[in-house]
Amino acid sequence: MTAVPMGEGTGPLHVTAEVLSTKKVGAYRHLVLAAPGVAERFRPGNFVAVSLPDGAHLARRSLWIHRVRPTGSHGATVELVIEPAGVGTAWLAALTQGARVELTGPLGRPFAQPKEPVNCVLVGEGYAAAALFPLAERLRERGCAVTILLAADDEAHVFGALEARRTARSVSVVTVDGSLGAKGTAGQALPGILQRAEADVVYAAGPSATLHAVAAAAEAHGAWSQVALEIPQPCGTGLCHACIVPVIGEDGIAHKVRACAEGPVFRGDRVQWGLL
Amino acid sequence: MTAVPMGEGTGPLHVTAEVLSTKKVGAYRHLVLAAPGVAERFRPGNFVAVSLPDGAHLARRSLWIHRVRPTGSHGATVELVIEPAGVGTAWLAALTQGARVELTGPLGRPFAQPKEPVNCVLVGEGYAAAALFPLAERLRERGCAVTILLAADDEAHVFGALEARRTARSVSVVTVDGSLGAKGTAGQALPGILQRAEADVVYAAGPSATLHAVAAAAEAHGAWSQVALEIPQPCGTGLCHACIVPVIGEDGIAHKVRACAEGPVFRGDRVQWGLL
Amino acid sequence: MSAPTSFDLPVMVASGCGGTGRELAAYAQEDGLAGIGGFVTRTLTMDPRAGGRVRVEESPAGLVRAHRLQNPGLDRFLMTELPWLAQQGVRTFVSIAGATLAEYAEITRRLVRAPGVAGIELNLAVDDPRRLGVFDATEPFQAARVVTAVRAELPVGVALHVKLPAVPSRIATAARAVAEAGADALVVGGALPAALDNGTPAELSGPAVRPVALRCLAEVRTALPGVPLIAVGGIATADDARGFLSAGAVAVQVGTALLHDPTTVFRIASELATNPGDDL
Amino acid sequence: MSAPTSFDLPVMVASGCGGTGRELAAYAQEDGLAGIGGFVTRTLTMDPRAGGRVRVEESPAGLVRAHRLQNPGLDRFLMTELPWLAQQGVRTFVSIAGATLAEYAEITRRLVRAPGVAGIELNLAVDDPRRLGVFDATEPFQAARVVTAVRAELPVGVALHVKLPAVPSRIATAARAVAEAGADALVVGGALPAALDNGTPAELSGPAVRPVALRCLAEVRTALPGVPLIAVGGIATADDARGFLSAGAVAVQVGTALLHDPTTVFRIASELATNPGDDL
Ligand SMILES: Cc1cc2nc3c(=O)[nH]c(=O)nc-3n(C[C@H](O)[C@H](O)[C@H](O)COP(=O)(O)OP(=O)(O)OC[C@H]3O[C@@H](n4cnc5c(N)ncnc54)[C@H](O)[C@@H]3O)c2cc1C
Ligand SMILES: Cc1cc2nc3c(=O)[nH]c(=O)nc-3n(C[C@H](O)[C@H](O)[C@H](O)COP(=O)(O)OP(=O)(O)OC[C@H]3O[C@@H](n4cnc5c(N)ncnc54)[C@H](O)[C@@H]3O)c2cc1C
Ligand SMILES: Cc1cc2nc3c(=O)[nH]c(=O)nc-3n(C[C@H](O)[C@H](O)[C@H](O)COP(=O)(O)O)c2cc1C
Ligand SMILES: Cc1cc2nc3c(=O)[nH]c(=O)nc-3n(C[C@H](O)[C@H](O)[C@H](O)COP(=O)(O)O)c2cc1C
Ligand code: FES
Ligand code: FES
Repeated sequence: MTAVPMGEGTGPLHVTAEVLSTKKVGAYRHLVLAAPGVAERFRPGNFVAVSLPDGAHLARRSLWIHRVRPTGSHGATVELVIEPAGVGTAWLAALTQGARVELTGPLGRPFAQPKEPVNCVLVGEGYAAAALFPLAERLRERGCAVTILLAADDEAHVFGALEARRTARSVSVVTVDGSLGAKGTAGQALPGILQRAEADVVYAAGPSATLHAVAAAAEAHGAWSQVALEIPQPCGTGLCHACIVPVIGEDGIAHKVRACAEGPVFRGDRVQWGLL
Repeated sequence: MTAVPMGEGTGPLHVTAEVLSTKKVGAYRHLVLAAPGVAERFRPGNFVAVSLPDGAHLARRSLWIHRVRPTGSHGATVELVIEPAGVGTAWLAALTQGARVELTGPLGRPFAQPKEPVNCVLVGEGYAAAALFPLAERLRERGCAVTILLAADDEAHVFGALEARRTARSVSVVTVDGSLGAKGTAGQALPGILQRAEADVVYAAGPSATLHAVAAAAEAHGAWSQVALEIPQPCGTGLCHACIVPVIGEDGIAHKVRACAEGPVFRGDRVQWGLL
Repeated sequence: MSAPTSFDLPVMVASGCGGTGRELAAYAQEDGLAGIGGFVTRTLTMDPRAGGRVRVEESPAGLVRAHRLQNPGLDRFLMTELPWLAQQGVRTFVSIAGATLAEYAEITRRLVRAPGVAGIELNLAVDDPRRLGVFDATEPFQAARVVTAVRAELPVGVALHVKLPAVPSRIATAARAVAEAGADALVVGGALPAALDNGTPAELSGPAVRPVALRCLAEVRTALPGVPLIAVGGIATADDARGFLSAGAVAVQVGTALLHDPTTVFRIASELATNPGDDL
Repeated sequence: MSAPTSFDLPVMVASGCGGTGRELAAYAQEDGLAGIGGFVTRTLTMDPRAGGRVRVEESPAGLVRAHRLQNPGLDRFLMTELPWLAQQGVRTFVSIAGATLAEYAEITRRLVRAPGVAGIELNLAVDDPRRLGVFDATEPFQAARVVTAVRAELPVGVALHVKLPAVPSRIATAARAVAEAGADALVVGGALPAALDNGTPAELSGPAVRPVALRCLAEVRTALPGVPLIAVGGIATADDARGFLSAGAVAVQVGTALLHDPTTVFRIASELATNPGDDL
């Protein structure tokens, strides 16, 4: 694994992004933003922190970067996938072309990627699956065999099933209500998939409970796991120390680290799940 | 003069209005709103109090009702004329068709209207001229001779010159920079106009300094005056007691009254201008 | 301690935020102002206080108000405001402040002779009382003396509510003193000492102060679990109200929110009547 | 009283709002963190305080934070955080709190031995110090004792700033006591005691509290015209900063605004450098 430290010229930026386009994708809203400089510094697993403009809401809203793309006119673009859940995500989902969004990014430590071409299983639940697609592409470029498992409550909340088939060797879908793919949860489906894929590494993004199940299944299977945690992040930039995750460090000692700064991607076996 | 008391069924309403259309008029933005019930209760000199929706700004924004019109589909509509000056007026000016606006109205005591057909001079400065047009129509309906004086800093800020010509027997315009009409202020032009019009009553809307000058000119000429005062109104509904105007009551005794509830229209000779 | 106030209608208008009552009634539902838990008047003093206009500025999610206790004085209130409230059947709580203990007693005597007073709300939360020429009740024992003086004049059936300064570190001590002296209920939370942009002393109210009001409530609730508490400060929605009620308040007062939308107090009252919330 | 701090760069990062410094530096202009008036660390105690996570909730125009003084402890700070700040030339003010007067002195002794400490900011504004196991400096004479204890350990050239509780009615008295005991500058304003939605004690910060901070400044400014005052509380724009400076502060600290936009402190600093405002 190579850790990717943030060096000079690769740190985050605070910019005013512009909405280039927006469309509905199942239960989600998919936004394409011109965010000068942010796309260029992106690595899979990074997120952005958005500022609400109303003066009444001060905490940031963290969102996975789904994809970055070079475009002709606007430099590279950044894509987000929004599930309207509260005031901030509803505001984002309602934005129209030309709207401006203050954001900081790319933020967080990205997924560590294997040096060798190994077998990788990527598990994404709900919108969080969005974070895995750029990773899947890089892994494929490195010659890894990529298997994707998408999970959600129902069909509308499965993100990226089509896109997954373009990137991955094998794709599975599970939904709690069985409306798409097999009926069940990621935790239930994973052990079988890990075996079939002869997985060396498991990457996952989604709710903590799912990540915990993924980490356990990976450990049982003898694979490394890298999980992208969503802990409430008032600032997203490492300033407020409010997104604490209890981990066991390389030194075997328990530490409290910031999800936004030392994470949000962690080794599954390092997280003290019981204390989260 | 008939005072128009607010009786049952004629009081203000708090409603969610919808923007039906919006257009630029000189330096101003002209909004047409569907505001169920508000138009029906309107009398000339009334205003509405708008609530900003951002959660950060709590004080109301008061705006003269420029016109009400019966329409086919939406019941009667209410028209506002906005000069973008700060956060609230800029927000209003930027609204597009279909936007929703929380407002309360109609508010305030309207202009008292003469029982007899007398000679009336109406003085409006800047956007505030908007408040005078419905009055002009009612006065004309009552057989009054209506003269209108519009004042502003420059041409772009003269509101309603064309419309004035449709309603009034005689229209004068003055601008400080002389870009439209005579060069000068309302206070300078008024004495001559009052004489030519043989004015019995003067109505005015605009900044306090202008209203003071109008009241003085009316008194010198021997006419009644009715002035529509703009005092900062945090609530506009009479609840907060922050819009105090010092007046001399009918009893000859000094009182402090609320501009939004006991005004905003006052007899010019009753206002203690020096204490404003 | 007697508890003549019933709090089955748990939503009231906060002191100074409902005009004379008449203006607010325009936005009420069928029962008018009588349909809510109570109407607290602006704070009255024996003599009128003109003291310049109330100056109000906006601050983020708040209003900042420099007031100098502007009010029409007791006589004018009794003559021009209370009769209408009484005639409408409004549960009127008259907020008062006095220069001396004797004045407090005198104001009370005159108020309870008039019909239509459901209770008195002692405003012991006046910011900088000396500057405003009001009896300084900052120290708990002085607050207790005011309560004793007023209590002595109160007939059965007229409630005594006491509004305390919103200083979390000191409110429990003050609350204990006035409760022991005979308050029927305490009003906790409220505006915070602040300043206008130009430095003039003023008070901050509105949603901005809500977390401070919640802390005040928690402090008094813990120290005096048995005393009825009325919460005030930043309440703007039925959810806000439910939060304070489930934190132990028997009623809430709505203030600044009414300036932004005069229907707030009626909407909250009817939403609570329909759906009081989990814990209630 | 010596005044070793120069305030020609009048904009600082408020305690606890700049991470370890490194994270914030990413958003700085050319001179990095060294280009602004100062960086105040989060409050450090002798021993690490894990104490659960800092819990932050939004309130209107504010953040409410339950913290229990979470910090890595003095040793770890000296080992992993201070050296970087020193190497970058940051004017570092270390915020501290102690359990006893002896501990305050001990922390100070150890801090001033390390290179790179421009000053100490005594956090005497801890909400409910007893609950958090911190020396209770609520009473002015106790606050003065802390200042005396720390002052005795300070070499020339290391400044002593003292942060006071944001209680307008009491701040002038506390200010006088600590100024007389030898504080070089006072930090006035700051977070207000509040509660999370579930009632947990917490602190309210952000633009919501700005009018209260302004009042705190006015109170101390009037009482002690000669003492340098650093204002903090709700400052989010250059205009806000100019307001506090023209009300008599020698410098301002920016806190919560950085969480919303990490460039704020740098933008305010450079806007002030370009256009300090009418009165300055
Ligand atoms: C690293 C990371 C990446 C994320 N990526 C995405 C994404 O790509 N798409 C997407 O739709 N959502 C994503 N989320 C979740 C999203 O940030 C929250 O749903 C959002 O902040 C909620 O804000 P709101 O105003 O809509 O909801 P509200 O409930 O109004 O928010 C109130 C407060 O709680 C915080 N909060 C509420 N729920 C969450 C949550 N689940 N996680 C973190 N903070 C929360 C908010 O930031 C805010 O402070 C991500 C979260 C994290 C931590
Ligand atoms: C009775 C009345 C009728 C009005 N009619 C109109 C109209 O038809 N068209 C129009 O464009 N404007 C009108 N105004 C002025 C308008 O209300 C203010 O310009 C507006 O409130 C400013 O708000 P803002 O957010 O744009 O400015 P900001 O400067 O951001 O407002 C800050 C605060 O100051 C108050 N305020 C600022 N300027 C004024 C002012 N001149 N009068 C009252 N309050 C002020 C605001 O309400 C707010 O509380 C009227 C004012 C009154 C009192
Ligand atoms: C315009 C206005 C006038 C007020 N007048 C009084 C008053 O006369 N007496 C009093 O005790 N409180 C007064 N208050 C304070 C309120 O009663 C209330 O305690 C405070 O505003 C906090 O509640 P809120 O945030 O809901 O407004 C006033 C508040 C406002 C906004
Ligand atoms: C996340 C966070 C952490 C804080 N930590 C501390 C701290 O450790 N010590 C301290 O004295 N103040 C601390 N504060 C308070 C700030 O230093 C500041 O006094 C207060 O937040 C008011 O300023 P603001 O409104 O600009 O944030 C903290 C504030 C926040 C938001
Ligand atoms: S969210 Fe503020 S430090 Fe992580
Ligand atoms: S603006 Fe509130 S009473 Fe007039």
